[in-house]
Amino acid sequence: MKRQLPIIIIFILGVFMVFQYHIPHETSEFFYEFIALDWPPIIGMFALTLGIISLVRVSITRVRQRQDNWQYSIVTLVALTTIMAAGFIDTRGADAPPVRWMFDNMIIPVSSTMFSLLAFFIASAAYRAFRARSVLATILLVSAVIVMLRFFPLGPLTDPESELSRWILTVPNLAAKRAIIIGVGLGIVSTALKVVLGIERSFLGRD
Amino acid sequence: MFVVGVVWDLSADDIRGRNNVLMYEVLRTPKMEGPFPVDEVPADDPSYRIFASNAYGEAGWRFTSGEWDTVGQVPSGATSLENRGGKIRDSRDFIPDYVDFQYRVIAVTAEGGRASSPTTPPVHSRGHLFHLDRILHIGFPAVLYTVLILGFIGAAQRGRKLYIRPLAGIDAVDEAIGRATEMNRPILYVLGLGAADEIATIASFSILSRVAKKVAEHRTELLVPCYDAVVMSVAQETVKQAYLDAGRPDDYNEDIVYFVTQDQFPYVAAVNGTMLRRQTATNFYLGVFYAESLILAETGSLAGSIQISGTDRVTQIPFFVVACDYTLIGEELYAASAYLGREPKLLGTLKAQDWFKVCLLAVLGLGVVGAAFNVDWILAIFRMSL
Amino acid sequence: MDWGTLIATTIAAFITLAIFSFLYKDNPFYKFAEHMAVGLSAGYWVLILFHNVAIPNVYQRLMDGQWWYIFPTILGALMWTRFSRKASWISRYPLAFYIGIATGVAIPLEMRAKVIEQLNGTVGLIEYWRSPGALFLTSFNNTLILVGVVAGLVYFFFSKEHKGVTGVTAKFGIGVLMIGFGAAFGFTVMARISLLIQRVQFLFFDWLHWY
Amino acid sequence: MGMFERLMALDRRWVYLILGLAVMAGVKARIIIPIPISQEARRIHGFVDSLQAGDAIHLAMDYDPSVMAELQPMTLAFLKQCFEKRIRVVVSSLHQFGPALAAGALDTAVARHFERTGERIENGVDYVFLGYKPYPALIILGMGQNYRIPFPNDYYNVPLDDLPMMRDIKNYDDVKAVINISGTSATDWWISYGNGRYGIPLAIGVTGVMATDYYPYLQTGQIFGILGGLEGAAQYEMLVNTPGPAVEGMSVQMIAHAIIILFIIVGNVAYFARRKSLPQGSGSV
Repeated sequence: MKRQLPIIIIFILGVFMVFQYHIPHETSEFFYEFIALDWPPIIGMFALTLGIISLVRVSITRVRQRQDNWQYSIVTLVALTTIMAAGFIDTRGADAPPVRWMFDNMIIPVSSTMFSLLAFFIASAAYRAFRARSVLATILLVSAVIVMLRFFPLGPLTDPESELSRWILTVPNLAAKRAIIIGVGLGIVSTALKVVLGIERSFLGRD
Repeated sequence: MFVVGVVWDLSADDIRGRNNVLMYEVLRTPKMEGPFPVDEVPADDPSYRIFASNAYGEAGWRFTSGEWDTVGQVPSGATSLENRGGKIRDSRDFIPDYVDFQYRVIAVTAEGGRASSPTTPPVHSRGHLFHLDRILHIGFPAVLYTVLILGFIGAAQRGRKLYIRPLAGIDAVDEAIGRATEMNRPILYVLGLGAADEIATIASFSILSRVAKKVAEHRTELLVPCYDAVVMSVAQETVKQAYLDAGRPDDYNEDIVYFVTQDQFPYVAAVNGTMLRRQTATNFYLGVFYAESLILAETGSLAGSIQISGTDRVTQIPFFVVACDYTLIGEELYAASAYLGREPKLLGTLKAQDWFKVCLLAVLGLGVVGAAFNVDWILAIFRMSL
Repeated sequence: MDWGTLIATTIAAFITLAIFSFLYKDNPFYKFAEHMAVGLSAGYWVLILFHNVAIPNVYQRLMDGQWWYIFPTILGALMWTRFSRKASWISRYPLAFYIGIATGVAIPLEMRAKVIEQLNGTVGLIEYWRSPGALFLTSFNNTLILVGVVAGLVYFFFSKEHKGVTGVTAKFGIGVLMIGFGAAFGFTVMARISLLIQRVQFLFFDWLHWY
Repeated sequence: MGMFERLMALDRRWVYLILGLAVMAGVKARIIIPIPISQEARRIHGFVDSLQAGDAIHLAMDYDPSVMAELQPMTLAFLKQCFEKRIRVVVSSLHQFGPALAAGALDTAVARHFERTGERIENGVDYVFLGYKPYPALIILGMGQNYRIPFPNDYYNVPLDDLPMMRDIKNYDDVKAVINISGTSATDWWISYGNGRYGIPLAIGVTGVMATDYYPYLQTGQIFGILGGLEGAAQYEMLVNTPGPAVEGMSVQMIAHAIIILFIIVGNVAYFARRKSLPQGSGSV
């Protein structure tokens, strides 16, 4: 009941969905359309609230126990309540003007700037860490520099028609990525198969 | 559901030749117009037919042979289109049973030129229970793969020895631990930003177990800063067990594995601080990594540590390769953990994957022969409409 | 420019600079901006889930008399048993429902897109040889791709030691992989710089109006 | 300490400063450099260009603010092309922080179109914004059966059946193609699930980090075009004749790339010079 039944449910649904792909019958289409594709977003909505609830719980604990940097957890909680209040007062929800305002002027600057820090980190790493320390690292660096040179009008080397960087992208890069994609694909399928067959069950938690 | 796969060869001017094909249009005859309400269908016109059933409602449709319906357009480079339809009588995508359809494909060029293919032989529409092409091309390989996985996991569980080749990064582990002992400096092990149920993290746990055991034997200091609370508790168990196995349970203390914070950049800042202050001799980065891979590897290389990294996030591999001494690329991370941990599930999967790849290579070889020498029956295998 | 916009862009600019200050070192401004963003985005997510899922997909459907939507709702609500130590096993049911469907659809479709189609495409490369008007250079490149794919697959082959023919092939394979990683690296540089350019464009043009 | 040691020991903040100043100077200078257009971008543009007014296309905007710098210019250039050709657009956003960005991009594109031509583009007639639902993979499959399964209402909570534009749009069969602009693995799902199960023609606009990974799908025909990062955005801006932030950014990219290549070279020269000067086998480099 605690463990066996969920695994049986996964098995039945998983096998059904695999067969459904191969047997396009009306009845199987009906189940596919009106249950398999219709219900999960609703379950997802509840599942996703878990993360938010635990964020609130962690923040509150931090403030209560006066852990390191507990003051910042207050900032998190205040921000959370403010935007939720703004969104729930207005019937437009996430599209309410104050919510859009906070999104445009507070969420966007933080997340886009946070990622732009990486420009500095990559420059610093280029200077201090990217070394041709082995044959493989050298191949990688040479290929990277050629690709980076595509911005410069350096004659035949970077000419758009016979560009060397384009050759790298569409020949060796394609081959490399295809080998990786096939591996990733087999990995995804094998994990999914193990889940459906009940071999892999760590996601159900321990007990 | 009605599905007709229309498959064609690329136009001589698509991608090659003058390279000016913009798209392909797929046409179908007889042209179907409708749906009309049943009482509006003229009784004396034979081109109209009424379809009715209890389950799907009723409607009238007009069929004009010799005229064409456009069933779809696809961009240049494509060589197939699925003409899909349903059995609901009054829906625009209705396709009745027992009608002969013919198709033709038109290549449209940038200059507005239209070149038509010959018309196909008629296709008879009829309900099928099985999608045969899918069963052959997808169902069959999937079943084969399942059998391989089950077989090898079973074999591994029964204790059969399954060979996995040694990996360079793994051989370096012992050496790197030895070096730290000599220099009397600590070892840093970073499990990455993944949750405890991600495969890369699980693989990292079994490598950590091996590293911790060696460390305990050498009596070197180990540091494991964690990003996720669940990962931390699993890592604690792993390290504790490893110290026990090494026969030095007294050397274990709760501060070896510790929680830092669950914010990406502050976490990295803290780990960087540890590297520089403690002058770690060896750094392991094994697990799921995102943008922080670069910052960690750079700082470690600055501090002069030996670095062993591995992740299945392909985008981060270049940074590890150029800044670390050894890198486990993608699946190598899983292989490394199977190699060290001998966990049947992982080992069996890896083996099955290898053998399935052998099958793929064999099929590929067959295809290449077929394509090179124009062997029709082989090429027919590769012409599929899924 | 009106006052409202000025205040808004000034706040955004202040936050931008606060994050940039992390480059010098970790500091309270950075921490403040970061924690604020965590709270705001979590709240925004709640609003999106409530107004874009709970209302249209659940509440309105139930109100319209589509009573059967009570089943997924109950199933979903069982997720919340996670917070009780005793009843948390109940949350496995909705999880099992979702995982069963998601993995079930994944098996054939991933097999198709990532394995079978890739194999098919590789054979297609060789078919090009015989097509009318085939260019020598393209044929050559296509053959190179085929060899690269095979070598790459051999490199990720764990059942055989990299010695002899396997060793040579695997060496070639890792070389091809490295060229691919190099290309990714080059593009990553562009990606990261792009983000910085946009922030500087924001500070100069939108905030300071310094064209 | 020799020159190379001093070079190696340079504080990272100097490197940050050099890059920062270079990018600032580049942005300020606003130089426009010629941009060669790749085949992958031309094919997307050509395909959309060959559609008739009134045809529909699906634009999937699956990205969040952290990568908007690269992707928002693509979206705007693409929307401009569609609005000008009077192609109807179905917009979805399967990233939880995407809807506000998508709504913002639509508002901007509509306003710009009005400024340029005086024509009004109307929500519900010329475009529809569906919004967000969790579990992107299953949503992509759901929309392939019927847009109304996952999205009974649009983002503004109007039932889809009440929108004039959706009257003749049931599922992917009624749109000519899906253009996925994404900074996440949503692209993989569009390929495996959208193209894989429903055979919908698919083109992608992705971040520079992701761009190189999708070339194999281009060769198999699973996708028919790629726009990679800011470069792809700049190419599309050129194709629709509205040079914008992406085109301006390309000259800055050139400067920044020169600096980074220089950093790599100097760093490696210093590394090898120092390694030579150290006794063999000391290994602590």
